[in-house]
Amino acid sequence: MALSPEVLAEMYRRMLRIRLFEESAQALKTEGVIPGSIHLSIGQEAEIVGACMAVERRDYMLGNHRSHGHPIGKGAALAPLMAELLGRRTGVNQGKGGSMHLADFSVGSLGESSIVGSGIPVAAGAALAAQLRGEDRVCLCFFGDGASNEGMFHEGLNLAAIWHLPVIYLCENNGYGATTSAREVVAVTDIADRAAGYGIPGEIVDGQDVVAVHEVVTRAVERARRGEGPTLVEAKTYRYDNHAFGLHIENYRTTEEREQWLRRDPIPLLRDRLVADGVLSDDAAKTVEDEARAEVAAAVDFARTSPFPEPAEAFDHLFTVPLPARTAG
Amino acid sequence: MALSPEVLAEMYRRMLRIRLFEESAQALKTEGVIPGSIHLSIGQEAEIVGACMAVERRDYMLGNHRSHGHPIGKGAALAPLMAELLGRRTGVNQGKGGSMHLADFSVGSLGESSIVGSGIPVAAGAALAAQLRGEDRVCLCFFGDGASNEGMFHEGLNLAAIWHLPVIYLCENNGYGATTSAREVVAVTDIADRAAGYGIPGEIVDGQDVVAVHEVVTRAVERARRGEGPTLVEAKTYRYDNHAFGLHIENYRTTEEREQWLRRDPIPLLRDRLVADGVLSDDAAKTVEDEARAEVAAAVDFARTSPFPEPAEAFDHLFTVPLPARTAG
Amino acid sequence: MAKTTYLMAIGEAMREEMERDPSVFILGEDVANNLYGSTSNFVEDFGKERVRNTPISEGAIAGAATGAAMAGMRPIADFNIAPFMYVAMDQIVSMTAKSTYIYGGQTKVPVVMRAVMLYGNGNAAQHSDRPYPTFMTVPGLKIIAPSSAYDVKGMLKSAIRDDDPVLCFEDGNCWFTAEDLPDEEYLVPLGVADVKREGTDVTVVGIAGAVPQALAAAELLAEEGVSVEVVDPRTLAPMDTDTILASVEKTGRLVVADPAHEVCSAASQIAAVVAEHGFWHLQAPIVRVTTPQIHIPFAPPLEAPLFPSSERIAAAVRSVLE
Amino acid sequence: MAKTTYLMAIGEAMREEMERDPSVFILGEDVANNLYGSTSNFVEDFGKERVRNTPISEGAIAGAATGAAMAGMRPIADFNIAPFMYVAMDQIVSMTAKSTYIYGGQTKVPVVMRAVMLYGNGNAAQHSDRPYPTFMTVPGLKIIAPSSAYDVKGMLKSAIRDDDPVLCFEDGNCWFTAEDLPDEEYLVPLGVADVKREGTDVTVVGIAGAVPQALAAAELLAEEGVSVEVVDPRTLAPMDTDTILASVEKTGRLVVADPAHEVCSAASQIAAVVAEHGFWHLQAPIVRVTTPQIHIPFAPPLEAPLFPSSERIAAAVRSVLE
Ligand SMILES: Cc1ncc(C[n+]2csc(CCOP(=O)(O)OP(=O)(O)O)c2C)c(N)n1
Ligand SMILES: Cc1ncc(C[n+]2csc(CCOP(=O)(O)OP(=O)(O)O)c2C)c(N)n1
Ligand SMILES: [Mg+2]
Ligand SMILES: [Mg+2]
Repeated sequence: MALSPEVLAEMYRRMLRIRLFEESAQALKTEGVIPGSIHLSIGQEAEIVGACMAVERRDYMLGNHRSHGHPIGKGAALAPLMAELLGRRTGVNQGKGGSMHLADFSVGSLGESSIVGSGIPVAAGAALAAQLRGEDRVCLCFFGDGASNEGMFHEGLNLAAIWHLPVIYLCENNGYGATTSAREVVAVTDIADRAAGYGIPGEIVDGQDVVAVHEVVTRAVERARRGEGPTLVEAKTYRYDNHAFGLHIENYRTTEEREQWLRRDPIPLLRDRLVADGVLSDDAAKTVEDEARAEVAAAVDFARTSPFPEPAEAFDHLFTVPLPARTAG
Repeated sequence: MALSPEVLAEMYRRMLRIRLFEESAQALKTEGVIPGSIHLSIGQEAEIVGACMAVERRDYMLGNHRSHGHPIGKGAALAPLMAELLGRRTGVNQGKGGSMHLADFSVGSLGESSIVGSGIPVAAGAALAAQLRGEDRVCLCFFGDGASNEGMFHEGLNLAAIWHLPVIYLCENNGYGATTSAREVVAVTDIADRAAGYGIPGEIVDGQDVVAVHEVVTRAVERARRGEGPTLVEAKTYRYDNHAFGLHIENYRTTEEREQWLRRDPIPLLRDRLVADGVLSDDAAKTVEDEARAEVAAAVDFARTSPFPEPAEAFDHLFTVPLPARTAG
Repeated sequence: MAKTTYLMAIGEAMREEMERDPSVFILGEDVANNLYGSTSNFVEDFGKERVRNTPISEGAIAGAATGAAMAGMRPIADFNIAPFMYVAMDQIVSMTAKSTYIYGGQTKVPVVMRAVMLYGNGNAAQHSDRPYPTFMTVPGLKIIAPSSAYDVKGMLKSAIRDDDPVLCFEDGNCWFTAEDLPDEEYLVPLGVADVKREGTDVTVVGIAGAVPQALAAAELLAEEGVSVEVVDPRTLAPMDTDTILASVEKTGRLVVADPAHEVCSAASQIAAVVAEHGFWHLQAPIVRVTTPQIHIPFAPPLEAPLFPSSERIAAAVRSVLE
Repeated sequence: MAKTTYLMAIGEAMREEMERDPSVFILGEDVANNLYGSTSNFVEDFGKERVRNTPISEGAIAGAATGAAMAGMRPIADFNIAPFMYVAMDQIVSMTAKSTYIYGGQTKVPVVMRAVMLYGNGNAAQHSDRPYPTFMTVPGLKIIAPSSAYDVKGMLKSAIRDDDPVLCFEDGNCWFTAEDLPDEEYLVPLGVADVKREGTDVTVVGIAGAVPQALAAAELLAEEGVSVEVVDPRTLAPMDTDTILASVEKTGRLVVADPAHEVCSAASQIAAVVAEHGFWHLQAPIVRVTTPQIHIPFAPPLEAPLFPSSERIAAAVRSVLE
């Protein structure tokens, strides 16, 4: 089923938002106004947006340490995300979480966890809740090639499989953990092959092609909505930057490899295709770009001018219902 | 390669030892002289002995909560095992471990752990030690169908696979966890299929046929010794008794199923075959049986007449090298 | 009024809450088969959807319970025996305990995680843990360790209704203690200690299975003319230390009996709080009666002396009266 | 003599022991790529066999290290950041810590498990843990938390030679503190506390990164005429409490500064030991300066005030002198 021009344009818009958001984050980090560490998803925008746009707002989503882009892919407002990066009270997590936990629950996020692989069983649980209530809701769970070596991957996928839970497990295989090649530490070439251990479909898709990702994930979503259970989707992709900002170890990748992947940068790839197919005129594309740029600039402004939380706020949100206050202990 | 009559007779001897040891344990538990819980391997003797006799004494082995039989399979003396069950100082673990930890390091055991699945990565480590030292030593690791759902299964097999570690992972698929059917909780029918997730061979074998198990495990051992890495072997078997002594829940299995498996009781199966093939005369078989019975009876005597450890011994073996004694803390 | 055991009380609490609230469900290994006797007829009455056997995948149990809770359900995750929680440690610490905070209150995590502590029965070092202190080091978890049938029923019901994660450590040595429970529904609030016996000479704080031992010690000592006040914090985190401090203010002496290993135990925490905030009321050292910092051995003659008994508690009380 | 940072000292300790003993090897995520700078040129000098990148499989790292140790090697397992140890919790507790005991001494487990504690740097709740108290609840582990370059080098070398499992918690806030280290080889024994500064009025026990803060507080207070003795236990389990008790006997006053969360902290344990065994020497309440029992928030204005600082320690010292 061909995608409408509106959907394709929206894909382009969201991918651009992510790219520009990340570039701003990089600049702000260089400037020193972002605390902690940041992990950029530049290069991975197609798999993020292709997957996120295959689900509905009501559907759940989980991300990880490299997930600035995922709430954006699912339609979140940019300003509270950017403010969170800067640790401001107006941040989507009120300054409690920061870069590794950017999570906008209003668009269906159930969190972004910086412990590798930890979201995988949680996603099964969210899907279980939907199943138990008979709701038409799926859960889309992102994780990396590195995460596919965690025990939680195995336990989560097995649980989702036996209970036919409506989850889409999307492995963002960018070829590397922090500085370790998947070839060195993942015993299979295609992580999708691991689906065989759970009796579920394992699909491989070109992660630089937003339409291809959208198609494969859409199929997985339909399967999930039909009650047939989870799918493991492996999107082959690449991160163009260091594992984390400022981590200058690059001895584990070749420049040729990077250049090869840069030639398949998902953003020009999509733009060229949309223009060539007459979906967007050059002018229309330009308008989308300008709008995205303005949106991100506004988010940066909002973030910069937002106040920090007060120290006493550190004590909020430990519990939803605090127990009676006591002297000590 | 056909097995020699001596080896076949030894297989029968060890299987009998296990069966009789377990029956004595059951009687002693009924009598009340064994503390804690015991998990019997009656019905699984063929896969235990077939696998253990495919490795050498120098090779490592790990068992689990249901592993009275495994050290016996590997040639351990019975008396210290029985004494351990009774918590005596002469026990193989000096009374510290009991039924769920019967481990005789002198025959290559590296322990039997009662945390489901926990031995799997430890086995990879032992094999790594052998590999690093260039020793011709493999590690045989037993675990159940239930354990194949633990994260440690996944992490351990992946690690063993990427480093080509000399391990044989032997899944004793007796169809059930404690009271839960593998059909209900293991997403695949054949656990051997999980090998695909690690790019290693996965073999299925009739666990009631000691010769078949021996053959498959021998192949896996040879592969490991050649430096080609681990194999996952799934032995289909059955435990005839409750999950644990005194646990009278049996609503999860049918009597028909049990009867069907009883018809393939590995001990008469082997005896009949040996007698039919002329490997053992009826008399010779009888002699083996009498000897095994006498050995187990002697072990029981030894255990019963052994002293308990002194309370102060509880403080031994916390560390190999205790730090300087302090007042407190 | 009917005599109800601690074990039965656990089942009653879950049953009542499952009847009351359709978002409550149970998941865990062998729960549908009623392994320990606390879910008799649950499958018949609530169906296998709400009484779910899981694979032996403790991390997935914790994670799935957490995810379901974040998505609006109220799961009760049955971990079987307490040390199996270690297998799920990261999920419990990083996800269950931290999500509400990290996301700035965008989500709540109303999950109950239950496990029994089996000790003193020859189960050896891997099955005999009393690991509540391990989890007390982690903020964001409410932790309860009831010592009576009345408390376990009322507290477990409160835990199931609570909007935060609650770990419930049940003491196997209390399983078969029975008492008359009210016919009408009742709740015991979380975070409120209970004075189990009033006294004037020495405060004994007991944790979980040490509470009945402390009460027995108090009986013994009463015959010697010593009046012991027994306080049960019941909720270990966040703990009602006010009640303990008030008792010490009255008695001037404190013994803490805790079946956990000594180091960083609940007993150590209570002693530290009193040495800081109740110091000026103390007339004697704070004595802890705990399990020595060794693993639990299998052989009964080795294991039996290790845990706080009424004799050990009584001896400690006598020592602070010297 | 050359100025060596704490971080460099870690590398030197591992390098010297790997040169000395071929059974020592390193495994962990990204270790071959020298992620944090403690394994510079290790691959070149020792080869990838002995400096092994692992998958992101913390349980397998712990388990494989334990198995290799049981089979006669001396692995150093690098867990990267301390909270990642939770993922391996069961392996560490059930296998690493318990095997020697359970098997009645048939095996030893000479493994070192290292991790850095990163806190105070905007790493948020999942990456900022100081989890040594969590592990102190577990018997069978030797636990060290060095606070200086000298100590970390000497203790890590002792740990690698030790026949028991040693967890080494390194403090990221000490990484770049430098000092002159001896050119000749030296060891610092495990289980021996160090009096970092002698004093007569108040004992301040500091843990890990709180030691430099305590020393800074002592400087401040010296100007006010207060003589502070600073004790660093260095080994947290089993702990040299004798040295602490001896110091309290001299000063009569105790403050414990510990970057861990308050509840069941090392500070609580030390306070409990002193309230029990040093009570009669105490002239004031034992004050703990710890991190409040909340998760570590991301925003710097929220995070910064939470940890023990020299100011907070000094204020606590003044409070026990009132
Ligand atoms: C349990 C755990 N182990 C280690 C880390 C450190 N770490 C953070 S990201 C990362 C690499 C993750 O690789 P992958 O899953 O492929 O995701 P990517 O970063 O490539 O997106 C590592 C090792 C962590 N955060 N959590
Ligand atoms: C981590 C952990 N979870 C749960 C248990 C409780 N338990 C003991 S044996 C067992 C069933 C194990 O099934 P399987 O692996 O198939 O081995 P089998 O008992 O069938 O030999 C369970 C659930 C345990 N000991 N450890
Ligand atoms: Mg990756
Ligand atoms: Mg089984």
